[in-house]
Parts: sequence; structure tokens; C-alpha cells
Amino acid sequence: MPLDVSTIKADFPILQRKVRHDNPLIYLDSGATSQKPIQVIDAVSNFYKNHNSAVHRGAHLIAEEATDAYEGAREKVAKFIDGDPDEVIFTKSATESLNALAYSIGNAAKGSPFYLDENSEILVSELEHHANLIPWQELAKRTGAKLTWFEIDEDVRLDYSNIDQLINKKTKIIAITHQSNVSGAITDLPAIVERAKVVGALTILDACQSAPHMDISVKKLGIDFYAFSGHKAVGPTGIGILWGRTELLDQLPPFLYGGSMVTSVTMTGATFAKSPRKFEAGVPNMAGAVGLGVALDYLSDIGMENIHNHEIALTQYSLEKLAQVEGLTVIGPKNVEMRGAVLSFTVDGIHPHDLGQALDENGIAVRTGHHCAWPLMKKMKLVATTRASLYLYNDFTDVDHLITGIESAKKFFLKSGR
Amino acid sequence: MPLDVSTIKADFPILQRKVRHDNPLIYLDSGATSQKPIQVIDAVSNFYKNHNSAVHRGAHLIAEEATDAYEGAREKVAKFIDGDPDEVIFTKSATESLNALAYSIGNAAKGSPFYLDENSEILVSELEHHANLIPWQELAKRTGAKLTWFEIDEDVRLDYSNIDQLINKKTKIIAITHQSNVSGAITDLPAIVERAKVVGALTILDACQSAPHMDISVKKLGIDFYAFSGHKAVGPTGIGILWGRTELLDQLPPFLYGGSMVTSVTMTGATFAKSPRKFEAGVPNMAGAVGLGVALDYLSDIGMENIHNHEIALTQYSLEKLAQVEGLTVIGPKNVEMRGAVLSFTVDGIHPHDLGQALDENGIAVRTGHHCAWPLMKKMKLVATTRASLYLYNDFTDVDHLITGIESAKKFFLKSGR
Amino acid sequence: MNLESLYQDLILDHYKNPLNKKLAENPGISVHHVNPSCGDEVTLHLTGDRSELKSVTWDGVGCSISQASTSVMSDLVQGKSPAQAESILNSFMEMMQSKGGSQGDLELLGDGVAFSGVSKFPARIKCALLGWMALKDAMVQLDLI
Amino acid sequence: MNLESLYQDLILDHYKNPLNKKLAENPGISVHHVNPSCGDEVTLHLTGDRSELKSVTWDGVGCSISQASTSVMSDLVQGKSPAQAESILNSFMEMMQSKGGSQGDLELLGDGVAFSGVSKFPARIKCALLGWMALKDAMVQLDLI
Ligand SMILES: Cc1ncc(COP(=O)(O)O)c(C=O)c1O
Ligand SMILES: Cc1ncc(COP(=O)(O)O)c(C=O)c1O
Repeated sequence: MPLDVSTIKADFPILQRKVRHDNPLIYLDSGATSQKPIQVIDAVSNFYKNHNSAVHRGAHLIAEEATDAYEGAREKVAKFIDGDPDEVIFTKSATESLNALAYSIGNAAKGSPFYLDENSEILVSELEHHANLIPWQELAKRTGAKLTWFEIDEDVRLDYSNIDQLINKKTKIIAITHQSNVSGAITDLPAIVERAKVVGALTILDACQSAPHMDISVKKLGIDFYAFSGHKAVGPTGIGILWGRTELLDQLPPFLYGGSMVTSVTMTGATFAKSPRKFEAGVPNMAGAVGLGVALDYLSDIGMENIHNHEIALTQYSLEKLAQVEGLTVIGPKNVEMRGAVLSFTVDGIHPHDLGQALDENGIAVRTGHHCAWPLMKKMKLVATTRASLYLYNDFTDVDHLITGIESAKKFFLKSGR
Repeated sequence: MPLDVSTIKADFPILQRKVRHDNPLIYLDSGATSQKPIQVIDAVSNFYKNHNSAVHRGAHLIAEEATDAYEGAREKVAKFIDGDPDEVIFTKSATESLNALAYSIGNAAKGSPFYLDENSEILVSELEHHANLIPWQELAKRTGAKLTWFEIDEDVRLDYSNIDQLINKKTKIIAITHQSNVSGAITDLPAIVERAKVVGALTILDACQSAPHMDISVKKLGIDFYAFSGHKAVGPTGIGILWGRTELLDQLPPFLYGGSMVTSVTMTGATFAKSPRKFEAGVPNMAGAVGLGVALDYLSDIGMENIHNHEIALTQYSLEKLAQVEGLTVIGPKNVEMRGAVLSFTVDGIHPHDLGQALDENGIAVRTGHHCAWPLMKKMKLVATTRASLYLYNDFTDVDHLITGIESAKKFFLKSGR
Repeated sequence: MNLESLYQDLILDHYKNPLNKKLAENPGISVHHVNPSCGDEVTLHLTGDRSELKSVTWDGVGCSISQASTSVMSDLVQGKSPAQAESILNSFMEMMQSKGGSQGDLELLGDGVAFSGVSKFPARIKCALLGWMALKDAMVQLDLI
Repeated sequence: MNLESLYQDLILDHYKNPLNKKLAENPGISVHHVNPSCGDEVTLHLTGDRSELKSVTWDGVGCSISQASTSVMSDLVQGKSPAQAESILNSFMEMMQSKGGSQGDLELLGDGVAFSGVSKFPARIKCALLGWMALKDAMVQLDLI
């Protein structure tokens, strides 16, 4: 079913805003963070106005209501990703989810399936966002494990040609992005998961750029851990998800220690509850979780399938239009096969920062820079790109504005005599 | 200046709510989490409706606005605690702040002032909340350091009699609560800080129960690190503070790794920015930070001095009234000397859980249980207590309701024939 | 709902005068369960075989709900077969999960139906189940179910 | 504010035809600065003593603002005393922090006043300062200021 984008746009207060020179805001930076529909904003307010209380703690009515709301949100997340509620851990962000995993794995004692040493390998890729790279670099340093990585091909996809060498008997952990936040390339997961199972490696998916944009079942993917951020999925800031398979969470040591995650405590030691409690020390971001639950409902009501198809259509259109801009080079796949709505490009003679500024003057918000994927940029011998990333509230007209904006920036910066 | 509590109450939407049997909500559980004034709720909504964007990333207008709002909140926090903005790190909670410190210290290499080994001691106390106990237990285990602790006296205060033995040349870290969340006892910091300086130990303050309730200057306290949670200070959920002295933050390794905290990244390693960026990987809880800024302004406008005096008056009144209830024992200091508005007690013959339930029937929200201070409860040979904790929006009538509620619970549970 | 219907006299009676609250020596199995959110504890001693739960005794500290429920439980399953005990347990758990919807099966639960009101208070369901969970654990460990 | 007043012709000219953008060999000091939020880089070579900055050359990649600003800077401080260079630098920084309030000191800054519009764009101030920060660092390392 095609999306009714004008109705959707109307749900997002910020999209009614005027920006520079009274231009309407054309928001093409959802890869960095998404905007929020009024339903989510109101859910957060409503929690504070009516049900705010510390979950799992009080014996009073609003504590019960807060707990119901918070655990209800967990069930919504579980349904959204096709997992079990007890497998859903609320974190503050995907960054925390991935670091939490790296630290928890680092906390594992010898004999644990998570234990790493000099004979272990941790596999990432050149496409990774810093959040799914540096935690593993540091874990490798702490444990003596070796960090290895997939390289990229000319389409800025993973190069799978040496997959059988990369995923070998020493490979204990494969931490990989589901969709690149630079090139938009979608990872060929079946190939990786299948090979990972052969050698018994754990698969960890950075789903920041995929979970908000496509219908995903963690069960069908066959992966072991899964991380994404609420704020990129029309949810509040400060809430993220770590999902893991029950058998693994049972064996995984905790990450943060504190209240509500213990079964007993003495001055010298503690024993820990089961997931998800074990991984949620302290008073959590209750309003954030509740808002995320409503956000995922909002997406599901529209339909992830529909959202994905809409984005593919937009991407197709964008790729065609961008190809017609002289001097513009798209960084990433040139067609919509296994590719999301993240469009990075460079324009000859205009630095991305300057292009971004010129677009901003027309109310068009894009991102410029290395997109927290610095090793990838260096590999591509680029300092920066301009990135337009699209979502359910964008339409074809937004893309037209982008193209017009680029053309007028070219006129300004490349006018003869300069 | 005495507080105008009825005006303050009117700012808090949830306090207009009716709960069980149409009773007005009497909220005496601010030690667990505080309620939020409409100013804070609206600030969060307004951020989402008008300025939401990824901070420090975009080159467009709303990204600039979001960055201004977020960094403005940091300045407000700095002002509130009398620190420098660059010393203020946004976390998700005090629990994260304290764990972050423990992990960062654990990441320190030999030669660093933070390095711990078998010859080091980490000093805590029997009063600690699990959040300021278990992270240090685990750090001690990882590094071989020895965990030592202050015991308590009959008033459930720290026993300082052996302070010179406890704080000795091996003591590298002193992590201590500023105010007990069980007994309300306020720690005699000058004694500890003075002695810590003699031996060169770092002082880390768990200010969860003090920062929201009194005028604090981290500079005047002379401590090294300071942690508290926004949600206990009329702020949003999912936002906490870690403050540290610049010289120390400069030398402290990062905790979470990811975007926006680096100065360079290759596939094999990264170098890190200065504080606060070094400690804030990933897209942060922007709306939460902005809301916390407004929350601290709200408190400051009323005046921390005034709030503190109000709470002392309430505590004085409560202690007098509670002393008149037969069979009731207050756990903690019986007067308001160096004591906050946290009132734990037991009632002969009524289990705290049952008392809490009976109070809830009358709309009175208290907390029951071990209050995440299990070792303390065991030391006092208690399974649980009932805890009423007061804040700026509570008045003398609220205390009267509590007393009436306890008396009627006694009638119900202790009636003859039972 | 009011206090009287949550705390029925029967619950308060069991709380005041609990049954089987004296640990038998040399049990077939001893288990210790804690409710980590409030600190309530129960130790359960069970002796029995596949045909009969011969002795169910316990000790513990906790609120009236947890103590009375354990008392009622110990009385109900004493002398029953493990299979019967399990169906009583399942029936009790069902009632607890009913959010106030079920009055409980009087035939199976006897005095246990007095706890039906607890199911409306999510925070107290764990209290009511503490002793029952200990029983289940003990039966599993003895390989009776 | 519009694009023309941010990107004055002078800025675009320096961007197209940067001055001193060729690293001198055997400098007194070589420093390398990066803007980690966008990846822009500058390498600065400085030769000089307490009386004079004899040679200020550079290389780098980045946006028009960072490149033009470095170009203007290299031209401005060449041949100046370290103290003079420092007062130019301070004047430039002050203008940058003025949030659009200052037009800049034409006498001290010369072409540098073309960057006054940048101070209204918080995200771009770091671009304009990249080369200047490298200069400061180089002077400090050479113990000139
Ligand atoms: C003294 C003390 N320390 C630490 C904490 C933990 O705070 P949070 O759960 O907000 O991280 C609390 C509150 O629960 C507390 O009262
Ligand atoms: C692919 C990818 N991974 C990880 C992250 C980090 O997400 P966050 O900053 O929300 O923790 C992002 C977003 O910035 C991303 O695009």
C-alpha cells in the first residue's frame, strides 16, 4: 500500500516549521536522527503527567501503572522485532547496546562461551560506524584477540570474496552493520550467518539503519544479538535496544551493576537476576521506553513493509535524479538492489560542508562529514560526503527540492570567474 | 523564605491526580523518583516539536539549535553544581555515572593515577545503595584491589571512629554516599575529604539523595567526582550527571566508545577527544538533557536553600509525629542534625509491604523493601522498612495523612482477635 | 477493591498462625527462595516420592501475603500426589495471573481462593507465589514432576 | 544572512587560489590539526624566532571556509612578530565568538574581516579557526608565545 505522506507529515510537528528565510523544513537527515510524531511526544508527556513512578519498586498504584507501561513497551518492542520480551533490554542507545555487549563479553570468565583470548578473532567490516568498531577494537586490546574485517567493493558493499578465510575457526564474534549509514548498502546476512554457524561464531547486528526502515524478524535472521536506537525510529532520545537470544543472555555476565538487577547482595559480592533485569541496573528511562513503544506501534500501524517500499521508490527516484546532476558522484550502490534510502554523494569542486550550508539556506537539512565512519572515508580517499537520508515522512517533492538545491549551489560556487 | 507549596503543587500535573477510591495522590516516594513540573514536561515536548536534531553533527539550522539547547543545558548543570561546563558529563543515570567511573578506572593503564592493583584499597560504606557498591566490588575483583568499608553506628550514620585506619596509604578510591537513601543520614564529608587528601585518595560522591535537596558546590566540597540522577531532581527519566575535575577527566580513559568522542579513527585504533565529548559516545539523550536544564532552573528559581529548609521543617515535624505512633521505630537519626527528608521506619506486627499496601489504599505512595541497600538491611537485621521521602511539593498536611494512614493500618492489621 | 477484600480474614489468620512453619529435619530436599524486589524469604523442606508429598514444612520472613500463601500451600499439598500438587499449583498460578478476573477453583484451592484479590495488585503477585515457586522448585529437584 | 554574505567573494577567491599552500621544507616546526567532526585537516609549517615569523606555509583539505581562512591567516602573519601575530589571532577569535555581533578589526585583520559572517553559524566557526589554531599551536611549540 502506498504511503499517504501528507497525512504522515501532518503528524510531525517539526515538519510544519519554517527555517532559514521562511523556508519550510525539508528534513533529509533521518539517518542521524528521525523526527517524532505527535503521538510519541504526547505519550512521553502523558507518562510524566499521569503515571511517573519508579518501576519495579513501589507497592503503590502509580508504581504499578508505571511498571505496566514500561513492561508493556518491552512487549511492543519484542513484537516489533519478533523476539521474546525477556530478550529485550532497554539501553540508552545503540552505542550503549554495543558497548554493553563488548564489556559483558569482556567480563566473561574462562570457560564461558564468551571468553576471548589471543587465539580468538573478532570480525567487523570497513563499513562500520565507530559505535560498532571502537568497542571491538578495545575489547580486542583487553583480551588479546585479533580484530579482522571485511573490506569493501567498488559499490561500497562488503566484499564477500574471502568470507571463508575471514570467518574461520578462530572467529568468535562477528559484529556487522545491517545497513551502512554511508553507502546504504544492505549486508548479505544469510551468507554471513550460515558461515558463522559452521564455525560457531556469535553474530551481532548493528541494526541502527535497518530496524527503523524494514520488517525484521530476529528469529528469521538467525542472529544472536541485535542493537538499534529508538531516536532513529521516530522514538524519543535516550532509549536504545539490545536484543539477545535467551540461552546466550542467561550465560552473559552483566554490564552495569546497581539496583533491581540482583538476587542477593552482601558487602563482598552479589548474585544477579535473569534477563532483562540483569541488564537494567538503576531506574531506567521509563518515559523513553514508553515513547519508543508508541513509536514502534506508529510504524507498525503504517506497516514496515509499506514504509520499506516507499523508501525504495524514493531511493530509485533519487538515484535517477542524482545521476543527472553533472559532476555528482553517488557513493554506494547505483540501484535499489539490497540498498536503503541513505544517499551519500560528492559534487566536483564543492566541499560537502559548503554544499550542506548552501542547502541549509534553502531549508534542506542534510548531513555532511565522515558520518562516524572515518576508516571507510579514508579507504575511499574522501574527507567527507554530503548525505541525504530519507524516511516515511519524505516524498518525491523533497527529493526535487534537494536536486534544485544542489543545482543552485553549483551555480553559486562554480560560477565562472571563480 | 518559606515555600509556597500550594503554588508548587499546582505546577505538578500528577499531583492533581486521584488514585485509589478517588483519593488525591499523596506522593511520598521522591527518594525513588521525583515528579515533574509542567515546565519540564513542556520543555521536553518543545524540543521534539521544534528543535530535534542530532547534536554536534549536522550543518543545518535545527542541528545548530539542538546543539545550543543541549550545550545550554550543560551550562545550567555546571552552574547548579558550581563546576565547569567541560566537567559535566551527561549519562543515563547515577547508576551509569558510577559504573562508567568504575569501568574507566578499570581501563587505566599501569602508570596512570587511576591504576589499581593488589596493593590498592577501595573504600565504600555499609550505607551504600547497590549502585555505589557492586560496581566497586566488581572493579576490586577485576584489579585485585581490596574492598573496605565504613560500618554504621546506632543512628544508621557512618561510624567514623576508625577513619584513620580505613583511609590509609593504600586507599586509592573512596566512593561514598552523600546522604543515605535509607536512614537520611548526611555524610560528614569534610572529615573524609581532609583525610583523603592526606593519603592522596580520590573521592567519589553518590549525590543521588543530596543534589536535588540542598545547595551544593562541588568546588567547596573539595571532592573529585560527583554523580546524580536527573529523575530525582524533577528532571526527565534517562538522564544523569557525572562531574569530575578537569585534571582528572583529562587523564581518565573513556568508558563508552563510538561516534563524536574521537579525534581520529583507523581500523586498528582510535584517539579520543577531550571531556566532555570523550565521555559522551553516540547520539545523547538530548531532550532529557534539555529537560534537566529546565528542571535545575526550576529548583534554583525556588532556591535550593529554601527547599532544604522546607524539607528540614517537614522532617522535624514528621519525626515528632512518628515518635508518637506506638510501636513505630524510625530507622536513622531521630533529629534533623545532618539529616535529610528520608524517613524509614518499621511498625511492630505489620510487615512493611502490608503497611505500604494499606497506605496505598488511602492514596499515600511510599516505598517498602530493602531500598537497594540490602547489606545495610542485613546489618540492621531487617528484611524491609517502609520509607516516606519528602520533597519541595510536600507539605505538613501530607505528613498528617501519612500518620493517619499508619494509625488506620494498625487498626486494621492489629485489631484484637487477629 | 478495598483492604478487607484483599486481606481477607483467612489471610490474616494464616499470617498470625501459620501452618507447617517449622522445618522438618532430614528432608528429601531443602530449597531457599527470595523475592529480590522486597527481600522476602522462604525456606521449604519437602520429603516425598512419586506417589505422595509426605512432608511439606517451611520457614520464612515476609509480608502477610507471602507468609499466609505459603501456609495455605503447605496445608493444601501435604499428602497429595505430585501430580495433584502440580495441578493445584497451576490452578493457583492461573488465578494469580487473572488480573482479578478469576475467583479461583474452590475445589482445588480450598483456602487458597482467599488470595484471588491479590491478582489485582501486580506488585503483590510475587508475594503470593513465593512459597508456591519454592514448592515447584523442590518437586523438580526431587524429580517428582 | 544569505549565502552571498557568508561566502564573500574574497573567501571563494582564497579557496580557489590559496596563498602559501605549499609546505616549505625544513621548517622550524610542523603541526597537523584535524576537525574531528568533519574530517577537515591542515598541516602547518612555521619557521621563525622571537622577532619574526619568517615562513608560514601549509597544506590541507577542507571546506572553503577552513581553506580560505588558513590562506588569509598565512598571508596576514607572514613576517609579523609573534606578539603581533598573537594579537591578530586574538582579534580573529574574538570576531568568531561574537555571534554575528562584530564586523572585525579591519586594521588588524585585513581580508580576515570577510569571515565575520561565519560567526553566526556555530557549526562553521571551527572551520574558520582550524588554521589559526594550528598557528597558535606551532608558536607555542616553538616557544614564541
Ligand atoms: C543513594 C542512591 N544512589 C544511587 C541510586 C541510583 O540511582 P538511579 O537508579 O537513578 O541510577 C539511588 C536511587 O535509586 C540512590 O538513592
Ligand atoms: C550504523 C550505525 N551504527 C551505530 C550508530 C550509533 O547510534 P547512536 O548514536 O544512536 O547510539 C549509528 C547512528 O549514528 C549508525 O548509523
